[in-house]
Amino acid sequence: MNVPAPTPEIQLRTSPHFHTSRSVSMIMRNVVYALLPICAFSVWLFGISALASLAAGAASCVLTEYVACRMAGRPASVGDFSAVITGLLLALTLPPGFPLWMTAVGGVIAVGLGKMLFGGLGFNVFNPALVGRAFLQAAFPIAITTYTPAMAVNRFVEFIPATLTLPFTRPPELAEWIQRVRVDAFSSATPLMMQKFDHVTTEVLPLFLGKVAGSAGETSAGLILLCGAYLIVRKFMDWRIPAAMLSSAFLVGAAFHLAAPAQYPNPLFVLFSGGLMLGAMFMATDMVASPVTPLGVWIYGALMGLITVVIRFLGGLPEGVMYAILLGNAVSPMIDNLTQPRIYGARKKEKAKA
Amino acid sequence: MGLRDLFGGKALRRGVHVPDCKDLTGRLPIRRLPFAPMLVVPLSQHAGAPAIPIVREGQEVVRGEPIAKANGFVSVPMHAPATGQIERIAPAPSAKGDLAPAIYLKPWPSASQEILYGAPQDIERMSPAEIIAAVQETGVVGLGGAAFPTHVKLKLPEGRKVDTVLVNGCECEPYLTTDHRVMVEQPKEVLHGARIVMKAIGAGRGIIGVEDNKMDAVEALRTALGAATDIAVEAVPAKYPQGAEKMLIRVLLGREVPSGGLPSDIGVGVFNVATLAQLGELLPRRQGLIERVVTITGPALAKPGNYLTALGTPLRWALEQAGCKEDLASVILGGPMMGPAAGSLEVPVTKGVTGIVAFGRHDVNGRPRRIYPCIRCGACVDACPLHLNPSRLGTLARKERYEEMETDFHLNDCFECGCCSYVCPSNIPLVQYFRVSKQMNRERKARERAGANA
Amino acid sequence: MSATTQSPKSPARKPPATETASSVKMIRLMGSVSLICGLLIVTTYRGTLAPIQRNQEIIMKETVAELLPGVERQVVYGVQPAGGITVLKNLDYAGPRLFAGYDASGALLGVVLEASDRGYADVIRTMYAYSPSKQAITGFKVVELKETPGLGDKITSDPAFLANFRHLDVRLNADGTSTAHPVTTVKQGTKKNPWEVDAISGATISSRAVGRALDKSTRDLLPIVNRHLGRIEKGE
Amino acid sequence: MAHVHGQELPASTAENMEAFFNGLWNQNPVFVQVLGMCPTLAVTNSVRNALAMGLATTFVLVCSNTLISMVRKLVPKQVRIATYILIIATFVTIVDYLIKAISIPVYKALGAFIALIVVNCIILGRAEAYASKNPVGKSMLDGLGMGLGFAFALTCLGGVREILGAGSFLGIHLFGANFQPWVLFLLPPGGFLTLAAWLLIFSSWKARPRKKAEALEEIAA
Amino acid sequence: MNQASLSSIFLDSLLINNFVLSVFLGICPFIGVSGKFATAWRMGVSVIFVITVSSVLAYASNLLLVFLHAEYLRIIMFIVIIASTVQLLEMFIKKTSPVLFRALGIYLPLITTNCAVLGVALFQTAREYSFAQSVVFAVGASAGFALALVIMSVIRERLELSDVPGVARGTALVLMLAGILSMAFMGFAGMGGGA
Repeated sequence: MNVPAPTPEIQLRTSPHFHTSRSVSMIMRNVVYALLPICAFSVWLFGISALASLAAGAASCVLTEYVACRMAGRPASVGDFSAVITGLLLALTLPPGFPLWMTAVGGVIAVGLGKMLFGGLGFNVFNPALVGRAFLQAAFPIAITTYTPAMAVNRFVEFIPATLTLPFTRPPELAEWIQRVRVDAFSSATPLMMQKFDHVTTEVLPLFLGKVAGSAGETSAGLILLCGAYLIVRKFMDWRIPAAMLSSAFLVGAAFHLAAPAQYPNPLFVLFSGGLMLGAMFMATDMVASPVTPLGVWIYGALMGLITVVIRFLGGLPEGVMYAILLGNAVSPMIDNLTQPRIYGARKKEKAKA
Repeated sequence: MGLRDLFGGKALRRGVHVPDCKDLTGRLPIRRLPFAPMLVVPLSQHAGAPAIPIVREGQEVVRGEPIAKANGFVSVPMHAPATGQIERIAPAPSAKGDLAPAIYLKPWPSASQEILYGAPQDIERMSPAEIIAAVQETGVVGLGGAAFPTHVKLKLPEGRKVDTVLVNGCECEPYLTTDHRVMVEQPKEVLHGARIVMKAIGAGRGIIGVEDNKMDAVEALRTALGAATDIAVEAVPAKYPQGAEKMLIRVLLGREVPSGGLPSDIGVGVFNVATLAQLGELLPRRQGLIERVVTITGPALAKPGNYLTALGTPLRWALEQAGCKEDLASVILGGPMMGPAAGSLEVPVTKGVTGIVAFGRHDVNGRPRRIYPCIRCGACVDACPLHLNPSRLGTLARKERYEEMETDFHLNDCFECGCCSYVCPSNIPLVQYFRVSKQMNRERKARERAGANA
Repeated sequence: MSATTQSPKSPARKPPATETASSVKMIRLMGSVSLICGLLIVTTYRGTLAPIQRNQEIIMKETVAELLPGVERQVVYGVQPAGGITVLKNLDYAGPRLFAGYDASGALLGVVLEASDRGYADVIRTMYAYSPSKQAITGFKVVELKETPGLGDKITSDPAFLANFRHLDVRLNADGTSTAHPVTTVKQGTKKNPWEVDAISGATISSRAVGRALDKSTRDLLPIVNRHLGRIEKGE
Repeated sequence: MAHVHGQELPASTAENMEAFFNGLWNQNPVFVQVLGMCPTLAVTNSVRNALAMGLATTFVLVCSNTLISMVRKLVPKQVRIATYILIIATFVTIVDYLIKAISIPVYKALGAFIALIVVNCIILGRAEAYASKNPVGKSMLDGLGMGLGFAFALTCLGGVREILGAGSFLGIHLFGANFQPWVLFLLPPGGFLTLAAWLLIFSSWKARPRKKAEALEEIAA
Repeated sequence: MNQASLSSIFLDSLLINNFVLSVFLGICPFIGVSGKFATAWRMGVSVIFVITVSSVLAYASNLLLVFLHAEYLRIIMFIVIIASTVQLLEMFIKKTSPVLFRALGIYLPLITTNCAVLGVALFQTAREYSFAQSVVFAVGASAGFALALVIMSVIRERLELSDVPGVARGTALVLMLAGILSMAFMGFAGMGGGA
């Protein structure tokens, strides 16, 4: 603006002169807070291997972001916590004994390919953590489907053997080790695998409490709900996305179950098993990669719930949350474009024209 | 949208809850601000053509005497805010930041400052056309901030009908308590003004909308109203920007002003309470508008209050009278959400100034906050009272795609309420982007027109 | 560019006489180009026919030899829609084929058959050796697959999985119309009967596809093999 | 290329060399012109397939360029494209049968992509842009250069994908038995990502001298 | 004769073995035309149109070739059919629907060099699909192409507003996106397969 120089004692700013106390880094910091209990629980379940994995994920993401910023000549954006979130989420979606070098590769891909390539914070088309995980799933399909039982003996003093695999080498077979450390009643097969391949449906309560096998952070649906609720109550998260995704998964699951009760598990199992809860609460809600329009958000969530259940029930894989969210991210710009809100006072004719 | 808003009832669905900061002055009665040693009366204090001075330099004027005449229909006259001598007619700094012609009036310190009235007139016997002419004569404009000549609003185009007059007593901007005090202290004048307006415009009913953080004003109005049924007083939950007329119409009547249209398109006329109070007071005795209530407040002042201020009082004087502290950093004309920052303390108080908010160094963040890229959190979309998509508009503006903003994303509907900038966690100055974008579009169109004509 | 051809941008100026001339020329030219092309193709086709067939035969023979160790002579039968069989001269045959293998003394070692079913990504094509004397599958090979490398393609390499086919019971039922037990794929480590296939964990879908393919093929073809066993043993 | 110009070669040889190297490097069909993406992505999951596809394409390019250049003065403009497509399709059919005769496994691995050489824009592009305007010898060399450039690019891709995806090069295992293959690189996403990475490397390599020049200009200004 | 059911052929060609993201056909138009949504969807519709028609014609002509024992002319035959289909369709649309022609007109000639069209013809022949299977396959594959194209175009429009680093702009970015999309589509693998 072309204004004559203000008198020296007063400052010129443009309205509004008020601003909320919320900032990007505050939102991100709170997401990290909400993730911490989930991280702690996974360490309790799976021991130091999970801790190492979380550290590796966070460190590789932050480092990649730092290096990428340096290369692109931008101000370092490490301080906004978003890379930490990506790293933690990545580690939480991996099996507890996942080799650390692979986790680090996932972190580099997540931030490098999933985020910085598109211009960094605010521009990523897909959830970076899931880009990293999808890469790992396609690159190392065996390692990423090798699960270990929870509550193994010595888990706080002994690493899961696969964790410390040397870079670029194959992780060792775990069958023997699992036999040795397994505590009774703790299987190394995830509830979804048992359902898919052996048609054994796990009860809802253990799923809710989370003392089952699975990816490091996805096991306890109850805890994730609680942590998600914290973010919702403090309004750091759009409650509509998890609501839409979970209810659509529940309804589609119920429809399948009613059609063929013997073949498809009950909808509560669908809701509480696998990564659905973690995905719906912490990954589908990635603000950057989800629509902003009020109607779009519902469509987006519902679509992801649907795809999740369809992949789980009809596809070849036991779990589909990751793919559902990535596909949701892919179409979210389109949803956004198609659901621009009717503006105040817009005439119908104008709307048709637009 | 929060869960609460789903069940909010008669309230604004979008918008934001801002800290209202009204406790500083909300309970302080209106007091008179002493005359400044020099009053600067700009000729353009209203929307429309500037008034034409009818006084010479050196001429002596009496308080209330016309000193400038209206230049056409969309214009109003000016009246001398004090008894004294015209020093000169020269450019003076204006709130916009540029210089605009103004009449410099030096009040006589020893004058009695009696007000010059015209011959009293009986509103009851006047026709709507006569009332409209009389309203123009008083020089009253929208005192809620827009400063749009009131008589223009009263004059409806052929074939248009207004059934309801809404009286805007929301005053949703933080800090401001002008309207609040006017309603508490002058409820009778407000009602009188409302009836005048209803008669002039031909509306059968009036509704006064007051936010529920001013229940004493609601009580005062209801008491003054007594058993009369032509006007209703409604309390609405406080939320910014409920005081914007489009918002108030929807909240109270459930109607929407068409995009690019006026309230009269849907049979509604909206008037600010302070405007009506002035009308109710001035019109019967044919007096001109010479002073207005201004909330002079802010953390940088020792004696914040609601001051009846002579038009043309420079900010510096007003702030000094209100006990300005040493470390003044920023002065805002109007409320902090929409009001511009004053570029100079020589800027005078005009008819559209509702408040003067002063911040000290410690109240303003010393260094500017870091602007992050839009993280598409959608807070602005949920806050925009017009259901625009500020997030998309902002990213488009960043890439200088101004035309698309207007054609595809309704940029011109934005009335710059500031909700989006307020909630943005990335600190993106969205409103500023939009102002620039609108300006760019105007310039582009002007160029195109020039090109077409050439 | 020849003098008679015109730029398409100025057709109006083209004299009509030249146009006919150029059309004739165009047709003549296209004709001769087509002729040359046709000639080239037919020559190649003729020239490569023999090597292609030889290649295919070599691959088939190698596969049969792999599945039936010690084989010296092979005869290929084609299964006719009605259920009869004929000796094929070359491998080009629309119906199912039987590859009979004989040792140095001329005794029948076994019959190699084809089986395929849809796997995870695409159709999995396999061949297996059937021993009429043992009434069992004695060898197995995946001929074509596009399964996920590292997971589904374990069916070509996983030793425990391939061990299933060293002796897989596919004996016929009493009246010889079908197999006595269907070949079924079971979860890894739960194989109880000799006609069950122990799946590979992590490659369950591909393992199951193999089981289904074998089951279908054995049901359909083994009764035919058995019916014509006499002829096959003699290699006629 | 600069050093070719620098040598004392007869004019025609220099020109021929330029026609050859142009396709191989400066105007590399994959890395620079970004043409022929489909086979580039589809058959490069092993070096063997990449080489086979590269050579098959080279064969078709050389033959069709030669023949088209031979008939270029006879073909009327109206049927130009049709004639070219006919000639290209002929050589594609021939190469299809030849590969089948040489190696069935390679034929199976390349699948429909041999036939799809017909619609590879590189070939029609060279026919239209070069062979229809230049003498036989140069057209042949251009075809050879472009073809080998294509083969080179495919091998670059195939190399990365096979080494990372299977730990081998041309089927020879490079690392110990403990190497963890990155299966992704054998799968479709690996194709996209590898090619993108190569393009990134190429474009940043090409941008470097320009950046330097810009920096110098800035200093000067 | 191929045994696959129509629905599994459709799903397979639409999502699981998506022509662009998994089979790598039609990559050039995918990269070239995916910059704007408005052009992308028109191109998508045109491709669905052309592929379906040419698939039917290719099916018929293949029957003829098999009858004549002239399979070696298959490639030439198909390419001729596709080129003439595109020409005829262009003329037909121009005559019957000027509106449609204005929308799709300029995309039709481009399709001749779209290898997805030839790919459909070749695949349906190689897999020995019946007539109905061929048509379903053609519709599924072309719709898959259109789907990928449209998704990509909207994403690219969004990226126009972002700060993509200079080196990565252009083809490399599209390929990276395609790689991620391709990973996402891997989730559909095994659908309709062995249950």
